Amino acid sequence: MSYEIELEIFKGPLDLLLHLIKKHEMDIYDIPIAEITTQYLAALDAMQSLNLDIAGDFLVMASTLVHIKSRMLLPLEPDPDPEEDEADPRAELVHRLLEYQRYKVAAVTLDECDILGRDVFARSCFELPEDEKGDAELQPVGIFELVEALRDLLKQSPPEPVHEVVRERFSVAERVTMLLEMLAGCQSLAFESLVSSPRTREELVVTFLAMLELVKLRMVRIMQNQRGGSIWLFPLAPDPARELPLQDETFGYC
Amino acid sequence: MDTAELKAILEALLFAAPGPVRLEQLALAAEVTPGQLAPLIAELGEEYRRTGRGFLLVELAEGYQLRTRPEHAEIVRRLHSSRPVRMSRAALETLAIIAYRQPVTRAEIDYLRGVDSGGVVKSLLDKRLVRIVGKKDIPGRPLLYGTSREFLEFFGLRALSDLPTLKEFTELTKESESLLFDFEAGLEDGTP
Amino acid sequence: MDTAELKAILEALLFAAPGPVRLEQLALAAEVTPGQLAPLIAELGEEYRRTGRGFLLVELAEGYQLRTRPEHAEIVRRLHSSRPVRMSRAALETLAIIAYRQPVTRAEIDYLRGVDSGGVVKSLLDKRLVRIVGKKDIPGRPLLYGTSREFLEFFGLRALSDLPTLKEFTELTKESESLLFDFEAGLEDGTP
Repeated sequence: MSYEIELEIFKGPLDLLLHLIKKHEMDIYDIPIAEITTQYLAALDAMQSLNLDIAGDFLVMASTLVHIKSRMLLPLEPDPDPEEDEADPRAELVHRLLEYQRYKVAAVTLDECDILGRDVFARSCFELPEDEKGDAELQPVGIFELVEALRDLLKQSPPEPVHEVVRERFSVAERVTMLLEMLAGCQSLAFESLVSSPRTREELVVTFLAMLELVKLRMVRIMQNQRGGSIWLFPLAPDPARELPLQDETFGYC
Repeated sequence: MDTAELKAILEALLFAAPGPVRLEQLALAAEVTPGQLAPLIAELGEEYRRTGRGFLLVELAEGYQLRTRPEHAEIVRRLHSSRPVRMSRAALETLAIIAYRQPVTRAEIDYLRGVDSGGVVKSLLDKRLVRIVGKKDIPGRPLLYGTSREFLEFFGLRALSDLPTLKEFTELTKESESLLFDFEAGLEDGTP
Repeated sequence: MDTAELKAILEALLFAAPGPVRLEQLALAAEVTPGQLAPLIAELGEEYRRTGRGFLLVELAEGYQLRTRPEHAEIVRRLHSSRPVRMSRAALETLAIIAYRQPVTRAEIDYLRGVDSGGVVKSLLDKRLVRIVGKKDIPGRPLLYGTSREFLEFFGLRALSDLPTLKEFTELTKESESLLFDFEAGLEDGTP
């Protein structure tokens, strides 16, 4: 019975094998592979009868054992390469078992440390508020936390895709036509006077673009007396050769 | 248990307590009666005052607590302000989006996070973890953000290609997350 | 500033710090040179040990911290009314492999343990005891894992070089058997 209960604590096939080898006092360098295979499979049976979920890893090891066993049964073939030692089919398994034992013992050594929160306690200071401002040095963060932050973000249902459709109230082409009309009867115009009040950002931008287009088309010259001062528009004589139908496409605003 | 040992225990309890502790609680933990402990608390408090230790034992409405001396306030504050700060959740999220979606615009970051990220992006730019890598060829020509060389240094990466892909992560987290720890008093409580 | 006052300040700083503090930070806050402070830290640590105080001054993770004595663990826990932090054997084994073989891939861990370790690695990442340190330059570029600063803090180590030497085994030792027996017995009565 105790044997069956022990089964629950095996952390994996290597663990179980180590246990079986010790229990039956086998020589690790000369494991009786037939016997250990029988023992191992019996252990798996016992686990199954206890309705323990046998992880695939245990089954992989079972097939490894059977494979080694079959290789040991084969007559030794004449070595094609005498330089190379005929490897014992068990060699890798022995190596793995010894290596695993190292880390099992290392795990115990770690467990013997004075663990924070178990053996020793530090002051339970409350966390200082997170600080965005200032040039304070940042604590190191692992890349894992970065990815976890992204994953969490992506897990939350993404916000409803909202497509904001703004009705276009001003077109550059319309504004160019309007500017030409306004300039037709005067010597010069201040840029400010072209924009209705109260100004909207959109109207301001479109008017500005219209002005630049007129400059490009050599229909207007602009002047500024000082930095930050008013921009003045002066109409120029239209060049008939360059006259084009004024559409948005003409300017590349689509 | 002798008095010296009981005093050491009392000190340990007050030291590790997350807040003021009542006499009864202390006695219960130390497995002595409150009557045995009360004079020791007074003695310990007197000792701290007399020998000029780094902290005092104060009695508050809710119990006893160790506290640094008022005259050391400025020095303690100096230590706190010089300590590296933890990156905020918002900063981490924003940085993650920039790292994985670069080059990316503010609008895209805001959309993914569902909140305005202007302040956070600014702060990441100030900390040089993020840099402006260009302008997007769409109306308005918004700025494009990407990570910096300092970003790689901060996370100990050789190159951006060292960033784990989300797929690699999904594989890691797919496993049943069994209870591997009892972490009631773990890193969280012990060392914030 | 005289030595006694500087010691009191040092104690106040260590007492009020939310985690291990580096010598330079302590010196900066106290407005003295690290050279002036270092001998005082040693003296203070020695004093704590000698006079049987409630806490010890330990050097870990490139800094200094006050911590309660291991012999008071149970009493302090009683006050916190928390169960002790326990790590499962799977977690400890995985941590040992990562600590000693770092940087190491998931495939190497799985091979050494003989079982799939994805869930355990994820949990260790969550607890910040383990971190991703890059990708291995082999086909598939698998992630490489290593231990974190929190790992050192958690186990009370100054540096990775403080880890006990990994024992080399040429046989299945009686020593390991008895060690493991005690260990497993301990686990059985502890784990829920």
